[in-house]
Amino acid sequence: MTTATHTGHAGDGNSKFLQHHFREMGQQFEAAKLGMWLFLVTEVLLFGGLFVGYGIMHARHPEAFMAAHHHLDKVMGAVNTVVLLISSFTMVLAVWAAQTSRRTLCILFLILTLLCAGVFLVVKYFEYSHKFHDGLLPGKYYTHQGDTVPGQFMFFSFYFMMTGLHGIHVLIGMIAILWILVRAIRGDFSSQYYSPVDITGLYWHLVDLIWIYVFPLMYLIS
Amino acid sequence: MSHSAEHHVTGPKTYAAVLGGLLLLTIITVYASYLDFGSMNTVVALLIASMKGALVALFFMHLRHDKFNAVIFLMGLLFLAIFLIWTLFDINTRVTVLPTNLKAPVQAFPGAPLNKPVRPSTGQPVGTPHAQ
Amino acid sequence: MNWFRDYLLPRGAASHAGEVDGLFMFIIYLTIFFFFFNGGLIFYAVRRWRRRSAGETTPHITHDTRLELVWSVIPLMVVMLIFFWGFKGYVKAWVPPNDSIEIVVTGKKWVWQFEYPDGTRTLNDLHVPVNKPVKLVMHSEDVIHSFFVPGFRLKRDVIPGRYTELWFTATQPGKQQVFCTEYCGKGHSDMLATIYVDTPEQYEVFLREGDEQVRKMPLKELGKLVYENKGCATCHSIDGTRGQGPSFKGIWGHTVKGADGKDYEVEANYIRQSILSPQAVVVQGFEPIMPTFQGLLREREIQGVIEYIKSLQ
Amino acid sequence: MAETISTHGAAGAAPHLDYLEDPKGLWSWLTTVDHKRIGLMYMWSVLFFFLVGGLLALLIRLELLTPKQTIMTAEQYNRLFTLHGAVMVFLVIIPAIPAALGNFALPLLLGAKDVAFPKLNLASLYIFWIGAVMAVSTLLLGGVDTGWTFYTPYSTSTGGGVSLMVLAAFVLGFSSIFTGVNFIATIHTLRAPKMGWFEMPLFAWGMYSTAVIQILATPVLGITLLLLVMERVLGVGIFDAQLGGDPVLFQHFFWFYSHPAVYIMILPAMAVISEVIPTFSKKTIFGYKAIAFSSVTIALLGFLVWAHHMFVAGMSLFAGAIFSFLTFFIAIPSAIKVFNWIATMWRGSISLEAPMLYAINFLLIFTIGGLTGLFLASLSTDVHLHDTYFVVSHFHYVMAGSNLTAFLAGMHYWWPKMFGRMYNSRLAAIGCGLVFVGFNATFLPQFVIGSRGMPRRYYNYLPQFQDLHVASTVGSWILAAGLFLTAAYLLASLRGPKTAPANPWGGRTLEWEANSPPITHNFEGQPVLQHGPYDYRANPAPVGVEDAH
Ligand code: HEA
Ligand code: HEA
Ligand code: HEC
Ligand code: CUA
Ligand SMILES: [Cu+2]
Repeated sequence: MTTATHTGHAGDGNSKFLQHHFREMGQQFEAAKLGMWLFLVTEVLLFGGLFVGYGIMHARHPEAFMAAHHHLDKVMGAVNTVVLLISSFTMVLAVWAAQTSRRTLCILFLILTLLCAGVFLVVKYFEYSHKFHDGLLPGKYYTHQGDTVPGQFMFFSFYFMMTGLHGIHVLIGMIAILWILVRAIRGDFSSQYYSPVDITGLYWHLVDLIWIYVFPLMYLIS
Repeated sequence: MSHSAEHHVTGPKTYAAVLGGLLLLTIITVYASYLDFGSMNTVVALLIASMKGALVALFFMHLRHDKFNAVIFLMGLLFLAIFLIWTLFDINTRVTVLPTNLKAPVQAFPGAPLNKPVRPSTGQPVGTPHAQ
Repeated sequence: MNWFRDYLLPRGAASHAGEVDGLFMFIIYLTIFFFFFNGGLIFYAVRRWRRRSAGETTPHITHDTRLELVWSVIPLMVVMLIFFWGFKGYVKAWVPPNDSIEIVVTGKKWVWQFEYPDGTRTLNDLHVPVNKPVKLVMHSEDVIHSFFVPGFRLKRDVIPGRYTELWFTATQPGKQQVFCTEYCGKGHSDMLATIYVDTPEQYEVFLREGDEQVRKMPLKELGKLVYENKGCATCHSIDGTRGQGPSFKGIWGHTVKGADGKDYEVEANYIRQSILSPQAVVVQGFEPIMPTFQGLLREREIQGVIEYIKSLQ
Repeated sequence: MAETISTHGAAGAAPHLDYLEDPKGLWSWLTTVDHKRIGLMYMWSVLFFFLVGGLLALLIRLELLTPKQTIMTAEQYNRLFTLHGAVMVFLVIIPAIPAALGNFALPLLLGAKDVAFPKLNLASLYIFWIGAVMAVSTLLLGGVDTGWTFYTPYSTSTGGGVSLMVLAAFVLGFSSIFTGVNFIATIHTLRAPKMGWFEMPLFAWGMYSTAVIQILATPVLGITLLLLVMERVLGVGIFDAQLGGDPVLFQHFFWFYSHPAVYIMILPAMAVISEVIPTFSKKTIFGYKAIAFSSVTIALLGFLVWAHHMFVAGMSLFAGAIFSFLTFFIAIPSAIKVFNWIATMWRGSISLEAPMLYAINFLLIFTIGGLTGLFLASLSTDVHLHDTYFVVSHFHYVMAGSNLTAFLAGMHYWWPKMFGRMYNSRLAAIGCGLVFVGFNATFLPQFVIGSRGMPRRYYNYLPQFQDLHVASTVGSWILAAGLFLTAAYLLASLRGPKTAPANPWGGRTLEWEANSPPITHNFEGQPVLQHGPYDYRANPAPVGVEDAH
């Protein structure tokens, strides 16, 4: 909407996506990217707080956390890790395709990324329903019977908070990718203008990056 | 800010190699979780995770060619580290005081199991059950 | 300038208070000095260089490294001085001597409970001997409270789940006010206690017979005081309305039905038993929630309660 | 006076309407992406909540007129000061200068047409409104009685709308983060051509440092508050001693944000003062680089010292010493700034217009407020003063006294630019005087109450404190009178004609090259810098205007 007022901008080799308050596309791209990175820093610190809490409580109740983590399914965790890594790969290829004006490839890779994200959530769904069934729930809803080491509920508090928050990020990422997909189909992107693909990619990689830490910390501690 | 003009375009081959590296590291970390490095277990796991993280950040997120944003990202990590280290600093140096006439320390805390050893750092019994 | 210190601070009554007061007064003077120094400079500048015509020009002075160093280094030295001074006072108040008397403090909404080495317990009144180190080992039963004695310049949080420690050597006989300084809800501002700093003789007597009040007061008044101060009033009314426990009005001499179905006459021994082992007889229709006051009330106080209940006809 | 190559309808060209009028209508305001309009809407919202918070404060003071009950019960009092603190911190002081004045002025000062992400900017405003509604609607759930610090385990065990209030603060955090992201990106990418980092007005340095804190600290507040809600809803146990958690851990989480947040409050204030003093001294700023770097230093150092709020929470001797030691270093950059400002006035041509009066007010009050921070940073004295009225007075001196006077200074400074109208400067001087007197009358006695030992958050107090409480309450009425007077003449000025010149104060920064009020896209063409921001040497060419197209 903001482009309408000063249509003159579009004339000088800059694309129609130049917003009125930028002088040229490079500047706009730079700003968008910087903005996204700043936002990613806030995400790192948001999750970071949870990691800090997890680390401190783990150090305080090592036996309980150790015992509790056996309830997690390493295989499912590993599968999800691989799925997310692959989705990151397809995402970066989508960016590459946009950078090199390969529209069809870009669309294809975006769809693949979405598929991977979907698989991730499905696996997560099975994991969750299994936990629900066993009463391995956070905090006061923990009803699992027959624990030998007390205090395991706290592990699951963190398990659900961390994977839950991560899951929400996956969902948001999927929405963003969907929107990029629509725009890619519309033919918005080219080597001249691809910053939305790029910054959505950044976001998606961060979601992957966080999982890279969640996986060993929750599934693999020993 | 004109250095933005040249965009480095990395090709699919590099990306595929990076993915290969990431998958390999995933296998290694799962494998390593079956080995016992004693107190170093978590360190090893985190080291491998950080290698993976670095691959993602440097290649997929193009930080290799983006010094400026790399600095910003590292700032985030730095301040997270400050948060963790400063907090641990207080928690780990807190002195434990117990009253000398404490008969059954564990009973001093409602909900604590009886006859369980007390963790000296917190005066808390080891592993507290959840309140039913 | 002692009057100024005495205006700002309560009289210091613990061994390390002087150190704290010295630093406090130093920073006060520092603050006053800089307020007038900066204020003076500003005032002077405004008077001297007030704009007189629109076209005035001013010199183009961008900076002066030497001057700027001066006003970085001077504050640096000042704050370092303050740091070490403050640290010194803090260390002094840190490690309790080995021969301190240990008293266990429990904070709960909204009372302070003290337990002496011999097992005596008091509520909201702490007796300590003068010139002897006293160590408080404190914990909370619910939320965080904080034990603050302005006269001693001391404060420490009282936390659920762990013990914290505080020690002092009182130097002046007399009373000290204790406040709760960590917000803990409705009764936060009424969570007060008094420290009685006793001479050695007074302290002896206290350990044996309880405090002044307990010894001298007429029984009935003592009973009323106990009723109001030791928490009876939270559950028992004196006007006949039913609270968490039965009202005291008019029960003397009557019979009550216990949960076991038997009848009991309310007389001195029954009341004593109700106070010391409340679960022995539970009045029908009430929950067995009354805590025992064993060790919390002295013999004379129990007699007082009995007299008081007797008077509530 | 700087001669402006201004924009006032250069010969012949159809004069552009100013941003207030173009386009008209409520809807155009609600959907605007113009940073000036968003800034104004933020400003009105902040002022509204300042009024709310201030009225609550007057009620607090009234209740404290006598010990025991004066006009309300203990429960009501506890809800009152919590709401006062939360409203003032989250709805007034954190957005006050960055989101309101900064949004309006920053792009103008940089010679930009807008902030980098205008839509994000609007989103931030809406998020602010949502958060504000949530915060205020806790009243319907019976209020919140935890204090603005939400310490566990009290906050996890008490009833009322704690979860909603906490979520409100969480939401408000996002609006703050968005502003921060926007400002950093704007300063990096949208400076006028030839404006190097050291040719930027100092206001931009202040905003930049503030934004760094907003980005690095606010997310931790977010996760803290989420953990608190989870603790309440699910009983996750991390802050609950009975379940093996650590209630004091919450304080680390909270202060990791909230200590840096106090610099979110003061850095923008310092940024405003750095603009006002050179303009009204008609002299270049003294020690530009020192002031710029000290802003950044304060922002970064601010992250290392948060545990000075926890000296008495069972911290070890060693940890206490380190945190105390680090805290003191923040005094140095602050001192540098104060003295550089005074040096700027030295040999200047000082004109005591309202903004300058407020700036002087700031200098005096901040000196007291900052120096009383030293009592609290020093270990042995903090043990005595922690959580007493001394702390209350300290933070009102820096938040209400310094930040809000700086906010008022900035408002008076840019008022003609915002609305194209001048206010009555005599009433402004009276208002400023009343605020100064009233403020000190309210809070000076509180230092004494505090050092004599009266704890804060006390509904009931010992009779010995009453005299000074009465003085403080009376002071708050004088303060209120000053502020109401200020509100009155400012509002009255809006009814007059738009006669303010483009550059009423003779400032040399770029915003004075735009019309008063500016046109929608700020400048006709792209201003290009030809001298530093505070260059008052005889008649330099101010700026050139390069028509970009
Ligand atoms: C705008 C907000 C703001 C600002 C700027 C500050 C600035 C400072 N604050 Fe303050 N503070 C608060 C807001 C703020 N504070 C709040 C809200 C609380 C309480 C929260 C709560 O519990 O609810 C608090 C509480 C608080 C505490 C905890 C007290 C306690 O609860 O026990 C401490 C302890 O160290 C402290 C210290 C400082 C210091 C050292 C500075 C320094 O930055 C000050 C530096 C400035 C100067 C030193 C003055 C200028 C210099 C000169 C004039 C030159 C001369 C100087 C020298 C010779 C040194 N503050
Ligand atoms: C920005 C922050 C800020 C501001 C400005 C104020 C302003 C004031 N505050 Fe407050 N206060 C806090 C932040 C702030 N406060 C915080 C964080 C707490 C701690 C809460 C807690 O313990 O949890 C607190 C606590 C607190 C207490 C302690 C309560 C207790 O511990 O029991 C007291 C007591 O006197 C008090 C008083 C006042 C007074 C008299 C003002 C006066 O300055 C108010 C004057 C304002 C007005 C009278 C309104 C007038 C406004 C207008 C007319 C509209 C404006 C329009 C224009 C000027 C154009 N405040
Ligand atoms: C937590 C609430 C509570 C407090 C505090 C409390 N009581 Fe009680 N009290 C009860 C309840 C409930 C009963 C009835 C059940 C029972 O007998 O145990 C009771 C019963 C009694 C009885 C027997 C009354 C009867 O009608 O037979 C006496 C006497 C008594 N309390 C005295 C005291 C005194 C004296 C104190 C204070 C020093 C006190 N109580 C404090 C709850 C309390
Ligand atoms: Cu107990 Cu406040
Ligand atoms: Cu602080």
